[in-house]
Amino acid sequence: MSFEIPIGPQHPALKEPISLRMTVEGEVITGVDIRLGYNHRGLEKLAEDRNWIQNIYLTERICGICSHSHATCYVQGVEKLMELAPPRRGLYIRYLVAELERIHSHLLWLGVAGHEAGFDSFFMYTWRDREVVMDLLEMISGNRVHYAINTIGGVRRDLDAGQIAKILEGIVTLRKRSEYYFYIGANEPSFVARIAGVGYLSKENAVALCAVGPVARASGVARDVRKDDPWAVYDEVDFEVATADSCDVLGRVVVRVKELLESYKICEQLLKSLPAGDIAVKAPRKAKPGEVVSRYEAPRGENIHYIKANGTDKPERLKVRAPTLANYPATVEMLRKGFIADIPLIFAAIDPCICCAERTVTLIAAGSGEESVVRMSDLRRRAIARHQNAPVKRNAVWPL
Amino acid sequence: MKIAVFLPELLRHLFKKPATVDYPFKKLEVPKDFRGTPYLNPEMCIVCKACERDCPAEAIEITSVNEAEKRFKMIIHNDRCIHCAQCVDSCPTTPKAMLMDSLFEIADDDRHKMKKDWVYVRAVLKPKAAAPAAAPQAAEPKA
Amino acid sequence: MAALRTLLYLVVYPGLLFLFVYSTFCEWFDRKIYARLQNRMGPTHTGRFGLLQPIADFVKLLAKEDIVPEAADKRLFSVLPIIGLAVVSTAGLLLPVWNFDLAAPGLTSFSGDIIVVLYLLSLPTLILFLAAWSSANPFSTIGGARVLTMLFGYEVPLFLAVLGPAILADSWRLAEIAAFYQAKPLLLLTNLLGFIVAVIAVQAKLERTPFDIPHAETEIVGGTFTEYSGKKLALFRLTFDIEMVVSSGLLAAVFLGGFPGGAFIGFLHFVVKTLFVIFLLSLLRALTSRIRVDQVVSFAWKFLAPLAVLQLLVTILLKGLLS
Amino acid sequence: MPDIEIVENLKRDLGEKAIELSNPGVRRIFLGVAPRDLLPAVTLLRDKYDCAYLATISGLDKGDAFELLYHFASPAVNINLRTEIPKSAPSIASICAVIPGAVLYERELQDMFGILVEGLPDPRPLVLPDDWPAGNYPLRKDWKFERPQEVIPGGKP
Repeated sequence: MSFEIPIGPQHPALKEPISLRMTVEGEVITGVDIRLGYNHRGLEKLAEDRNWIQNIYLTERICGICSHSHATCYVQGVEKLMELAPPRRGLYIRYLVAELERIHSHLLWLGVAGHEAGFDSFFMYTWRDREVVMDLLEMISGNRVHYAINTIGGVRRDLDAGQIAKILEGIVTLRKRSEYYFYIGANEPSFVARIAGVGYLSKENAVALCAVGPVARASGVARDVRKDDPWAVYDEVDFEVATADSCDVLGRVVVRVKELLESYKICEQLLKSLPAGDIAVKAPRKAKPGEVVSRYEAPRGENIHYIKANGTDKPERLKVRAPTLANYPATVEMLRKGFIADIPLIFAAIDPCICCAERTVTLIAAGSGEESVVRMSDLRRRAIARHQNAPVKRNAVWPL
Repeated sequence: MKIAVFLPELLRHLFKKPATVDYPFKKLEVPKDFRGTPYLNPEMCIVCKACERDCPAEAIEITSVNEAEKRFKMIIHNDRCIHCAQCVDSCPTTPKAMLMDSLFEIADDDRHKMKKDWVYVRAVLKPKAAAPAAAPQAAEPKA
Repeated sequence: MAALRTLLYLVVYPGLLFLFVYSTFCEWFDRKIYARLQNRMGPTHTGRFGLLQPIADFVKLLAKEDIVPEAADKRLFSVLPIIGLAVVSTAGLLLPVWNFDLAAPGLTSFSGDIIVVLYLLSLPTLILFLAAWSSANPFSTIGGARVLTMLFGYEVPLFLAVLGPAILADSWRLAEIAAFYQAKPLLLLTNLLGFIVAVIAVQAKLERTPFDIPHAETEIVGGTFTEYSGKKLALFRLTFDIEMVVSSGLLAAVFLGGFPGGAFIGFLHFVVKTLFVIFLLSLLRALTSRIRVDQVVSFAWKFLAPLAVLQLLVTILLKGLLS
Repeated sequence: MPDIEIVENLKRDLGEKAIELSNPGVRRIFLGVAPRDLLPAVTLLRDKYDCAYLATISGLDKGDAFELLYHFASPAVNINLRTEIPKSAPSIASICAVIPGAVLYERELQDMFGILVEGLPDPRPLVLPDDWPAGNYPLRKDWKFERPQEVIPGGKP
């Protein structure tokens, strides 16, 4: 018996709205269809009528988990456009926060993977220890989620000796715990039974479907912008690109944990050789006409921003490509021939950040606070109009 | 393959104190430079409107109440504020006219109650050296 | 007078009211242990130590809107939760902790009652399947199919494991089995393997991690319960709580030497032993991640069933030695 | 391979086809081709320059024309392939046959700019709502969003 089950737009396995239509034959998936567009905020259009400073915070809000990655990607592009050279200390702090963010994102992901597999104890423990890095980030930047530490030309907050000591101390704890979770994740039989061999993505497919980040690296494609295109501090620190050859969810767990350990290494190196000096230079309000492509290795994969300036204090065009969007074609491939029970795990294994991937359509061009209000009234108006124009069809087919 | 690898860790925690905090009955301290809610120190504001221009959420609104008296009104829409503290960074005076406190429990069931406004006379700052003691007579704060 | 006593027996003790109170307490215990194992607090604020939290949850669900889907088989959909509750409560009456007389088999303690308890504990699974099927929802349908698939996995090992001690005691009556082991407590140790198999099988029967496959929320939303809400969901949850009490009571009676010492001491034995079994169940829940339904069946037949057969073999050999 | 060498190679391989070839930053190469040369150029990049990874496609409304930027990346360099199509006849060939992973970006282009991507295996709308009015393409510069009056729920003005 073949029938369709909807995973999303609202589903307990999804933390954000996306629609996956699964055609299943018993427990086996035979067809997958992805539908986006439930979480669009029109950021690219909105960015065109915000000035360079405001856009830092706008890009930061593309994502809640890798907020720093988008802001950094944007800021380093704008710095190139404005021909600014941020001070070394500022850069070190910026990429220190970036690596701390990678740590928090990967720990979060470990917990989510545990939760999707029904391994709630693992979830609770990883998230408990993630609090350590969240507290560090809060101490450095003043906020747990949207750090807002970037500014054009450097960073906004300096580190003092006490903070550096606290960070180093936190990293020691975290490293011990991460190694322990690696041991658990690779040895707990019921967990391994769920993730080994699940969501297979061959190396050829990973290349052809342009997969990025840990998904590509778990398939043996050593694609990491920090190594391929080293910028700022990444050619001064010593780290390795974590890869795995198992091409399954287990491989993605392994890659992420290895990356955690590499990140601890990078953080320690950055802190040890933290140069003295200023943390920021003053930025002009306007940028000369020009274009720049800015790349950044976010926790989920490569982030790419294309920024074009036209000489005013606002960008002509800001194109954002978040890593999750690049991984969708690969996800469809991975889900095929899997079990229903594997859907949440495979989907979670790309570490989906749906609000990252969907940012383009403009329904509302308003400040963040107004959006919900406008959207509510707008939706209500449209719902009424739609109801009047078209009577609701019973058993209507999904309109695609 | 081992069996029950998580067991020692779980049993170890059975009689330990929980890691979670009994919020809202007990509260954690926020760090020193926590970005809470913005507020205005009207004695220092020179109405340059840098904060209004740079606010990403358009949460700051400065209007003129009385042109002749140089009386202005600032409204901070806390319902829109995204707590980025860019207004503090943009503020050109020393000490800053825009500041952040450490309040984080500012939720309300009415958006109107989340607005804060100040009516004040524009501060006239002396040259930079004397800035800290600037123009106390000009201020007339009103919450 | 006899009628009144029967009524009290059915409604108050050890009938519905007692089972309700004790099963909510057991749910609290399970939740608290589970939380503490995970370094959390668990229920804290409703009643002392959050003891009233399960009751509060129950009352909350009772007050919620009760929706019957249009496409569902309405009569079946509505009546199944009540049948489920009735079935497990009936099974609760058969436990040899109350109102039994070793010498004279009565209404609730008779030769063969162990089979009846096992049968009554199997029924909720079928009721769950019917409930899922009658809700006409793709998630429920998948959940229902999983319920039945799992039933084929764990039912045989459970029966084999529970019947082993009965063979050794040479009786099909729970009270007599318990009395046999109270007389020879050392023999309990020979059933250790069967006890482990039975605990795992009961975990599967109660659909708790690693066997919470029929209602795995990250896969198929609510699974069997997707369309249930309000009172009906409350009754189903109560059914599962009571099933947990009854099956841990059954395990305690068969494997842990029953509940000796008259009404009061026996009751204490009952509480301590069921809580011990529930603690093991909680530990198992915290220890594992959910496995796939095909893995359940293969695990049950590759490991549980052979182990149960091994236990049976040991029991039979032992019986030959003893006689 | 240093940037200069890649630029030289590209110049030799593409010859006349390369309208624009610049190297504004470290590991950044901008390459312009005419729309009809797009597919051969993409194939060349994939096969000879190890650029099987398409990061994204950026569209840009330049008033009377659309500029499309195909951001490729190899382990050594980031090549941005630029092509321009007139706004009056916005249509471009799909590169999905060469790079299967391009499908989502091309669908996004269709939604956002109203560019017809020919030969797309799956041309359904990707991100816009189902009842989005036809002929509205949000990222075109002439598409303006009228910001509605803020209304706070709760009755007060």
